[in-house]
Amino acid sequence: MAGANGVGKTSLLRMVCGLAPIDSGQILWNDTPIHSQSDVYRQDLCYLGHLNSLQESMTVNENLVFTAALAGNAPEPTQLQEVLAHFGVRGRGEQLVKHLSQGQKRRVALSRLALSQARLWVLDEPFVAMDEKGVRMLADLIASHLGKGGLAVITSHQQVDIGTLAPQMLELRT
Amino acid sequence: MKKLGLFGVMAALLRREVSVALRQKGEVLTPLVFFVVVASLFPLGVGPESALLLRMAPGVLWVSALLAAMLSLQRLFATDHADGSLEQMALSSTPLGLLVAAKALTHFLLSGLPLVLMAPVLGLQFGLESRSLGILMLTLLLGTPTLSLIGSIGAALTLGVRGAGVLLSLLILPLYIPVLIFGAGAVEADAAGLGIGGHLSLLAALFVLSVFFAPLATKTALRISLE
Amino acid sequence: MNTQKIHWFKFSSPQNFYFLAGRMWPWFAVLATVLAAVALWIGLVMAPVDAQQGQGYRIIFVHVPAASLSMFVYLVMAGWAGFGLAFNTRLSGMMASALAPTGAILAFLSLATGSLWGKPMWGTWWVWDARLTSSLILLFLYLGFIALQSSIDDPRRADKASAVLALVGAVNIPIIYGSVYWWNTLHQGASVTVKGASIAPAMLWGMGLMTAAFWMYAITMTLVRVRAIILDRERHAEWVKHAVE
Amino acid sequence: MQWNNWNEFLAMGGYAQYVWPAFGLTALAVVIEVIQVRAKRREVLRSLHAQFESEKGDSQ
Repeated sequence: MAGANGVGKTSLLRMVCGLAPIDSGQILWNDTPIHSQSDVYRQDLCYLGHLNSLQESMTVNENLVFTAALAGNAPEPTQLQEVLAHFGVRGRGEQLVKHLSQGQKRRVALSRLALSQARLWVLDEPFVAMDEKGVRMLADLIASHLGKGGLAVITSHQQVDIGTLAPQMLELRT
Repeated sequence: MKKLGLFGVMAALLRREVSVALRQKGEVLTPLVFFVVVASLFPLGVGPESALLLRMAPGVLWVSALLAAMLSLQRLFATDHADGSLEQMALSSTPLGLLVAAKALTHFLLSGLPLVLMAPVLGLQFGLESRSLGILMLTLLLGTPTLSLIGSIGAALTLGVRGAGVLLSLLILPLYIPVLIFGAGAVEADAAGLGIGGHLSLLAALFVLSVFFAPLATKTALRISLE
Repeated sequence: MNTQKIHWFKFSSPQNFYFLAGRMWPWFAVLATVLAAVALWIGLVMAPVDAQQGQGYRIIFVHVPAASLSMFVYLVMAGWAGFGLAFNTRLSGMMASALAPTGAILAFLSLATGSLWGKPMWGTWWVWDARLTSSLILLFLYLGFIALQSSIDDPRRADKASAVLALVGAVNIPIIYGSVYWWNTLHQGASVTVKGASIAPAMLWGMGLMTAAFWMYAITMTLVRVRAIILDRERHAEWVKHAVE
Repeated sequence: MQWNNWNEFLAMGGYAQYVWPAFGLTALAVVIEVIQVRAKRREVLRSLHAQFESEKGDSQ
């Protein structure tokens, strides 16, 4: 999903998640409106917004364990290590989030995707603040999620990187 | 990957809140210090006459505890709102009402319980006897969870709002009145030689009511703030 | 049945209600004026003197209507608020916020006149009597509602948040009142009850008509205020342009 | 009719200083609320006219 800043990409994503109210129309998941099956829908959903959703005075591992717990999962320590290593923040598990750089925080936030078992990923500007290596890695992760039959709704104002990945492009204009 | 039940999720939230609070000790200590300071101001304001202080003690200690517990309410959801964790909780497959109840429980554990433990020390300053001290602790123990539950509604309503702190107190202090009346009343009634069974069961009834209704209202208010 | 339904939903749109309220409020204003004039005549001139309280009792002709209506307006407000939350209708929130200032003024009047009545009867301006105390708390609840409403910029969000508050308040009012009455009896409060062994019919008439006048007044104020709110909120709708010009 | 003359009516059996403020305060509250409501309507109308003027300017 592409479009200039302020065109309403984030609002649309929040509607897709069921956070923002819809004035008209409806959003279906498995042919049922999401508002009538919100518990089921939320099990299938993993949302990553502009904010990293990381509690600053907790360690990276504690944060990952907590967000996984919200989805009802309890990841093993070895799993956490693997995921962090994959996202280029190897060995940072016991560090407090507030001691990480912005780029590292974003990577930790994105590493939640690898722990999630949700079918639908809703990602708001995931490529922002990532270097070239990070972008490629994230693109690979999304591609493999799609390959496994998953679904991803992604916004980006950088058309280039998303174009190679997306089977469907949607451009929002005012 | 292992799966967690509802209680597993709530326990994870509880563990998170407690570990954060223990790392930021100010969050637990500030309300406690506030409690001590406010309660100590009263004798300075009304004079050291011990009979008067003794009569005022239950009310003064209850009001101070109530204000102290309110002090930390504003932060109940504010940090999670700012860093986006609140959105994740709202999108969790665990019912938001349960998560909110767990949040209120942590507020009680971190703000209410320390006040309960501190109250007898302050009660001694006012010359309360050990029996009254015990009843004061008991009523605070029964009442502060209700304060946390009702307070969470106010915290959710004022999330991200201008002047949230003052507004929060304006919204929830009137709702605290019944708890205050029965809580402070029990100590007074016992000192006057009357039974306190009625007070305690009414406090318990208020707690049960707020356990059922407050998370529902808080949950609705949070979803509104997140829109 | 079906036609009735359509009829009601037609008026629940802000646009239709704006015109409906515009046609209705003058009638309520006239009714309020006439009723108030008659009630004042009966209450101040016709009604006999009270045996215990002398002529001072005449304060209750404004106190009782203000007190009862301030309470009732809160419940109506909570009703609109709950309706708005449940069915997501825009008009409900506007009605709730139009009712709040009138309710707050009535609660204040109930306090002030109660205190003016209390001075000659009890000898002090303020007694922690159950009725006065609960009027005070009701005023706090109104002020909280208005404060919350005005501190949220987005009107839709403000409506919803204050609706939750109004509902929580409405659930709590019986508990608060109950506890205040209980507290008052425990402390043997100075509450003076009007032991009306035989209330003169003129007294009842005066009070009843004045209550009716207050009702009409509150309805008038709410209708006029909601019209202003509707125009303000719907300022980008096409019909507003035609309505104003 | 309970009163013989105006002075008696105004004295309210010695309760004048309580009865008349109670009624006067009520009347005052009504007047203030009416003024406030009308001011609100006028303010909304003024801001609407300002908005329409600026919209006219935009479309030209």
